[in-house]
Amino acid sequence: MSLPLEYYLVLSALLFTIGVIGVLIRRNAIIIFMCIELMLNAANLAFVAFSRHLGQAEGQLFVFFVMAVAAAEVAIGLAIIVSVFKHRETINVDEVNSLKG
Amino acid sequence: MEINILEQIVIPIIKMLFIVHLLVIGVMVMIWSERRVSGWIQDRLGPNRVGPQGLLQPIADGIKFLFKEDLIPNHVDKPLYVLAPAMLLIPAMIAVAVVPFGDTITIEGLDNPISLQIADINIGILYILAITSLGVYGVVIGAWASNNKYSLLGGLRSSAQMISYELTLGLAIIGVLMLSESLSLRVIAKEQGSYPWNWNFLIHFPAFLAFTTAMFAETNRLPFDLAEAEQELVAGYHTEYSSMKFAIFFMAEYMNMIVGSAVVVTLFLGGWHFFGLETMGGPIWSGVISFAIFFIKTGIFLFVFIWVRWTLPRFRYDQLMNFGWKFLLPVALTSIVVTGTLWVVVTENKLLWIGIGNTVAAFIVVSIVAGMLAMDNNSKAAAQDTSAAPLRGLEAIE
Amino acid sequence: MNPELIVFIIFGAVSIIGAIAVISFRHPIYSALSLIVTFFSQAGLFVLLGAHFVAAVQVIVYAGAIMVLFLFVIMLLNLGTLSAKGALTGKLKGVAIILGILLAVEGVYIAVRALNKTEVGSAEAADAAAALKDSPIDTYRIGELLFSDYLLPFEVTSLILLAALIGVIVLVKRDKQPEN
Amino acid sequence: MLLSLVIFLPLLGVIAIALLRGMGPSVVKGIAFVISLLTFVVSIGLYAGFDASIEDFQTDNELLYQKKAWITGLGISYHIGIDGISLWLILLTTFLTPVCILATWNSVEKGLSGFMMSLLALETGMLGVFCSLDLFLFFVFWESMLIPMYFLIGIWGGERRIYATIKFVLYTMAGSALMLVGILALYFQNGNSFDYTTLSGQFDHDSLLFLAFFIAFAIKVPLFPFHTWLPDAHVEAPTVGSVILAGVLLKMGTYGIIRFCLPLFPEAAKLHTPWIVTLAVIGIIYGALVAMVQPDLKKLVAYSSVSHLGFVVLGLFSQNHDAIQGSVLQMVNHGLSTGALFLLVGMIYERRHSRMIVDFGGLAKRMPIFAAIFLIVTLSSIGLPGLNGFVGEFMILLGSFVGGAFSKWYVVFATTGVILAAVYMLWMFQRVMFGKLDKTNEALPDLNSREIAVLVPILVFIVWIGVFPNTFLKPMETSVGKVVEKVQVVPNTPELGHVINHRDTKASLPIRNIENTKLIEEEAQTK
Amino acid sequence: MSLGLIIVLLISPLVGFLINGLFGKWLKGNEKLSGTIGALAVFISLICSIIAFVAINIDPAATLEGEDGFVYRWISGGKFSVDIGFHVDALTTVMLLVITGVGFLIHVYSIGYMHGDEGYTRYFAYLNLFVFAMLILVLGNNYLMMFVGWEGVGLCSYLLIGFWYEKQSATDAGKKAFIVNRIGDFGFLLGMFTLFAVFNSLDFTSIFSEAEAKSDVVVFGVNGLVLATMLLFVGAIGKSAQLPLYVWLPDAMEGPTPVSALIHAATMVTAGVYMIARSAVLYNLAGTGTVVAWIGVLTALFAAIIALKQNDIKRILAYSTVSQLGYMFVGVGIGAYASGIFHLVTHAFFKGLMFLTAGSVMHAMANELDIRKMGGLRNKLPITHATFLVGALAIAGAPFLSGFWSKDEILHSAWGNYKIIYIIGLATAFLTAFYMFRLIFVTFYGKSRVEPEVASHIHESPAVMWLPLVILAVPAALIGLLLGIGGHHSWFHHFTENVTGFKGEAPEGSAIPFMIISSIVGILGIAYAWTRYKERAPSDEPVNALQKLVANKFYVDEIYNTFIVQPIKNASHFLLWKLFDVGIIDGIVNGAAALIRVIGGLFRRLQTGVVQAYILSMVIGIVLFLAYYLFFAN
Repeated sequence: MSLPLEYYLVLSALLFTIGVIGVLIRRNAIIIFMCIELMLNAANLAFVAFSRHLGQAEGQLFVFFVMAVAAAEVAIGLAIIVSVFKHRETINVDEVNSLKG
Repeated sequence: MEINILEQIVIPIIKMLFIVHLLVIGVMVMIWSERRVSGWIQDRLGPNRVGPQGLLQPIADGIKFLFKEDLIPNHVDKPLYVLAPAMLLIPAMIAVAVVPFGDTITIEGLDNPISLQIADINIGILYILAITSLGVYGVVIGAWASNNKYSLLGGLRSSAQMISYELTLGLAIIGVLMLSESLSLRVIAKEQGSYPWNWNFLIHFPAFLAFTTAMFAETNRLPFDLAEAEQELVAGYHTEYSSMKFAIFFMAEYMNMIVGSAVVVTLFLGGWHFFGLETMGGPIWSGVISFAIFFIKTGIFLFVFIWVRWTLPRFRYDQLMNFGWKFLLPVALTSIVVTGTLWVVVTENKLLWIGIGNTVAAFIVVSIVAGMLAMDNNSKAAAQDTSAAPLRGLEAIE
Repeated sequence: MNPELIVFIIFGAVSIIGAIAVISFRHPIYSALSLIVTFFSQAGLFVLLGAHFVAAVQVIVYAGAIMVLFLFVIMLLNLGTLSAKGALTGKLKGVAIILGILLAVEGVYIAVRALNKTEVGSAEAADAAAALKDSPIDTYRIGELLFSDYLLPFEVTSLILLAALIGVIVLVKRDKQPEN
Repeated sequence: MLLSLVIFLPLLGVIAIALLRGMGPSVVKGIAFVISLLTFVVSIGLYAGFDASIEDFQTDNELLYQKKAWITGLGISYHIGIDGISLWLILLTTFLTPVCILATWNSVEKGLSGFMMSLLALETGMLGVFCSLDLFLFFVFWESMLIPMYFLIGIWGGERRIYATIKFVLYTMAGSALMLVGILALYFQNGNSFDYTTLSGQFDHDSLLFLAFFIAFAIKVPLFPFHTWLPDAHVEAPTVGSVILAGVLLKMGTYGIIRFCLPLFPEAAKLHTPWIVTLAVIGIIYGALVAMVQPDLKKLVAYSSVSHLGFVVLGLFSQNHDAIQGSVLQMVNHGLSTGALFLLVGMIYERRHSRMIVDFGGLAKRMPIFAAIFLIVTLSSIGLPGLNGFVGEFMILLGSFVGGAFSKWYVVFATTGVILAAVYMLWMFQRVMFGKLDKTNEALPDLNSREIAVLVPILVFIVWIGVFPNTFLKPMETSVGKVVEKVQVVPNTPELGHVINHRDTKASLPIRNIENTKLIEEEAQTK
Repeated sequence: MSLGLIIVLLISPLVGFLINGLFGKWLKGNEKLSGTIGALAVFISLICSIIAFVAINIDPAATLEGEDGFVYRWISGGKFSVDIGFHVDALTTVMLLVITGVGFLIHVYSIGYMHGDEGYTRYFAYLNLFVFAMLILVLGNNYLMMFVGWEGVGLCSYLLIGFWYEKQSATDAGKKAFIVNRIGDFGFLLGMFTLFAVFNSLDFTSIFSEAEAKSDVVVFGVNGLVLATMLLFVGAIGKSAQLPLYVWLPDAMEGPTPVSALIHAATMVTAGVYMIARSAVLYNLAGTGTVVAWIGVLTALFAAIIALKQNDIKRILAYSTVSQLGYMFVGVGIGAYASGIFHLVTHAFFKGLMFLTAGSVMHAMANELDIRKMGGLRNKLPITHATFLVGALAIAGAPFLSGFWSKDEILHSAWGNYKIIYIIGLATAFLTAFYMFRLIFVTFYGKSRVEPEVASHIHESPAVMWLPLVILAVPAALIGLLLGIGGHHSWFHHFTENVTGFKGEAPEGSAIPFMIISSIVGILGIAYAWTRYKERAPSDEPVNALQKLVANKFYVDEIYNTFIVQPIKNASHFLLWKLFDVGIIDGIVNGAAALIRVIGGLFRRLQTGVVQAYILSMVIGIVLFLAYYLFFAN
């Protein structure tokens, strides 16, 4: 007997929320970034859960795409962090505010 | 749901215990044979005092490690420092779970034949890749937790190296997977059949070489042991480790070698097959024979590990990276393209043509890459002939 | 008790604890390791959901590659904990947490109540899905879909990766030394 | 196919330059010139293959017409074709580009390859606009052409180039935004298709749609009072930027009017004609008066464009065959004359580094060839009979007067533009060329052979159009006829006021008007 | 008549122009060659003209009309089309003869006159181009071609007036001429539009043949023909320097003197007269000749009055030209087309002659123009004096000289219906005689007031210059007798009346009384001049307001400048450009931009640059949106 969909969705929602909170309260760019990954993962979980719930493979397929995009995003994001660090000696997002209007 | 306690609980537990112990014993044997073979290659004796032919030397070493003081330096990050060896060992141990080390044993009274494999999951090869890729954490965390410059450098090198070669590792087996049309290691081994000319190492010769090389790199063995290069980094990531923690690092490395060899045997060297010998022993004994064949093949391959260690010099770091990205990766990619293309195009004697095609294509690719590099080097040399560029890779990331 | 439920509770609890740990640890290394733990338990949940392939890929991609990169960068930049002086976050931490809780409540509400009203979450959909369950979602099916219906997204993905590759090279490329 | 070749050949040049720019400026220039010349040669093929008797687009001729599905989901196609109206604008574009490249041979100091690439990319954009039969494609080309122009002014321009270029872009974008809305509205009303050829009949809110299109085009033209970007853009643009701007870009506005505003929304066009024509006439006089007092040569020419294009708009909205034909011809004329004027201004600017009229005087003595060519071009701009400007202006005014859909008073006022043109042009010419030679100007060299080679082709066309305008008028006749037919507001007979005696219309035809007679007979038969 | 002949006639000056214009650089060193080419080109045209003239004389039907003159279709639109085509009839040939005849002599004269000038080849190029344009004007078979020539001669006039372009006054005068002419062209253009609106054609043949049938078409609320003829006449006013657009002609004297002779006396300025004569049919139908005549006679009087107080030798001639042109308009206006044309011909010769002699005087006097600085030149310049005297007598209407015949015919014709015009004309004749002989007496008689340094250089012109004078003097004196004897029944009348399509009814009564009256008036004028200027120079300062007014040419230029030119200029500069264009329109545009910038500046505060602030707002948005969607919607 498989578990109801709701279990997974609730779990997914909680993980997502934790990711959001992390993004909001942490100042370290890398951790913020990790939190974003966390959110993506939470979404993935929901995808897979739906996939099984509906018996369709598409859900897993999208997880696959999400992962690919996440990988690309991490690569670029970390490269940006590295170069920001090189220039500013900090990755504190509060201090990196050159785009202040 | 009905649970057959014997078949679903007892026998798997037996298999697990068997394999784990086999691994641990294998490690000891490896330590011993490494030193003996080294001695033999270097025309010296090696350990021969403890036990017959020094066979008990590893046990003695183990006892020594156990009784040494469990020293934890002050400046380290303690939780991670302690955690790191385990993080290296555990993946090595659990990776073996999906390796089929023999055919099946059929015992009367049981509903199903006993498969000589802990778990035949349908994504076996992915599992292997996934688990082995985790090994790097042990190295990295250990290196960082040590709070030591040399360690950190070793850890950085190691992580960069492992990520780089992991790609080759993954890509090289795609050709194999195409032919077997399965991710299950058992199926892959079975598909290859009894005869060596059907085994994948001939059909995917370049991929085989690439995979093997990458496997060397993954296990941090010479000529890829940059992470612990004594002359440069003292002992790399485990500089700060001693006693049993060090021993665990040590064990993990050998365990990785064993698992890697087993995987190579499974993927490329026909697994437990050998000229039909494995089928000759009837329902029970054929399983045993197949296990023996697998065991011997793995042993031979482990010998190759040791052999290579004493044959090739260590790479320079930039050479290592160049080699991985510019030779192995293209070869692995070529293998995929050629295999896929020929699979569709050729209608008769597929395996033969794929084998030939792979080899020829890899040769061409390597020649092209080598030519381009030579041209690049020439122009660079012309530009600035004084730059020896040591440790360029590291410089690039600092 | 349903063994699946037990496994779910274990993995779920681990992943939530891991996630909280990610945002709680001061040092990024610990955060990263916690995140790896979370990913692992998620992989476990995927196995529980019968998505073996996804689970394996999860480990390979997230644990094996992405997090290694994170660690690599953290170590490379030798990042410690950041100083506490913050312009915004200090003041708004409370607000953020309250918002997060609200968001969580809403998410749970969606999962538990609102979903039933939709087409996807309806009982009919579940029944229809049950009929499809005869053919399990294995790697073969995913591959088939990937190379037929979703070929274009697949190729686009590869382009994205290529773009990322080039982007990274450009970003971290060291400027040429002035020649002399 | 040929048409696509013409459109995209310059783009090929862009790629070639991008690849080979390392080989030095002469190679870059060579490629740019050869490619643009080749484009011109190929585009002559368009003329050769053009069948003037077809009033619609040359759909039967594979060389001149192409339709390929592009984004099928949105009903977008790669749909290009030409008729007698766009033919000449295409040829004008392909003709002016090599001339411009030759003219700018030595004047670009920095970023030569970028300059040439922009120029060629601009050519593709402009050609695309004139060829597109798909609204979406049209819009894509329309916008894409802004980018190279933005660079041309913004990088290679004068001191206030940033202000000018942003003004230019924002003005145009403001119009384009409206046009985009119009295009989308048409798209939904046309059964989710962007195909121009299927657009017909009455559209909902056609008055608003007309305005959406018209304002975009009016800004481009530029019609008074949307013209203030033009003087700034011209003054700051590099010489060839001004040439292209005046020569071709402005024509896209008038082209748009004749291609979209008139045939698609005839009722709305009729409704809005009074104020549009009022603006056009104001533009004619206003442009001329303001041009008269400009101290800066380029500004003077820029304001003269406002005046000249006022004539074109007047002609277009007259809904009279002759006037519209004159307008189309006048577009070409203005491209040649004003283009040549800008080239000439650029040439003395290169020598003297000033565009202020007061800095000159007596140049005729030192630079007789320059003076002669300048005079001819000036006269062409004034509209002296025997040169190109006259034919167009005359047809516009005559057509508008005789059969215009508005009061003759408009034409009377517009005709004063003829006087004013002579005033500001000759005054400028006098102050620059005549009088005592200033000491600082004594060392100015006359035109060199390259510069003469740049100008002579233009002069040839200036005289050619003046003496044999029918070469140009004939191919556009049926196409213009179709537009007029679509407008259908005014019957194609001159308005004679109150004709007291009813007479047979055929008898009143000019004696030699054999072709026309035939046409009318045919029309009568078809009806 | 063959089309080929006409084409040769037309092309020849064009070829001369091209040679001199394009290869001027190489011809520069060789004045003789350049001048010869120029003169030769016109000479060929002259030969062709004579052939054409003779041909029509022999066979009046040997004209080139309609289809025969067709060369090629020039412009064709939907409804409108016009050809390049020629129309040659008696009127044309007369004009051709005047143009090429006087033109040729002036070319020859110029070879000497322009000797040593820097722009020698340029001069001949322009002159040839002028002849070409003038030929187009008279040869064209439609109004548009006429307009082409019309503008072409205007251009050449512009170029030749401003020939010495380093002189500010010269270029000003050229520009003025062109622009004032443009004002006339404005009328001409509208006239053509009206014609086309009425006739659907600009072709002479079709217009004239349908004129009667369409004489009741209304355009613009007015009778089409009336409107067209009046508008065309505006063009003529401009070109032929009538009131109020005459102002350019006196200034045009800044050009080289032969140019003044050819363009601003003999040919170009008479284009208006030609045009009206050509359109005689229309003017007759429209009945607008009266206006023409009135404008003409007022101009004649007005210009003659101004001429009274002028001291510049060329300007006096210029005002006299304006005045005589007025006579011609009187002629064509009252319907005596043949007389008008007759006066045109005689005037071309004697006025051309006088300008050339004036040039000869200037040549001798080192370009001195002020007659107060001359005097007593009779002895030093005998040939010049003699020829000038012939011209002056001719214009003053001395019996049996050219002017006597032609002017008398016009006055005679005017007597019938326009008695006031007749009287004004007679007064003008008196004034004409007076100011002409004032000029002669002051210049050639009395004491020499020549500045000493100039005096020593005074010499008679070279043969290449005086020979044309002498040659021209003969027709200037006798052509009237030749053509005009017999008055309204003369050969010339018969010849030209075929063209004008108007059988001018001979005025009532005999011509002889009129001749006698005219002669007396002329002689009185001469006598009065003799009494006043025999010995003394004109005084420098005008003594009373009237004289001042006259001496300052009624301040017409000043009025135009103050009330038209300057206001337009200032308004354009300050009101239109600075205030409206830069201030208002650009102000709105830039103001819009500035407004957006201000708004943007307000919103800018929201951009803290801290990523988390953005995320926070985003999350707030998400929370609120979800809350609404989940709990409040539906």
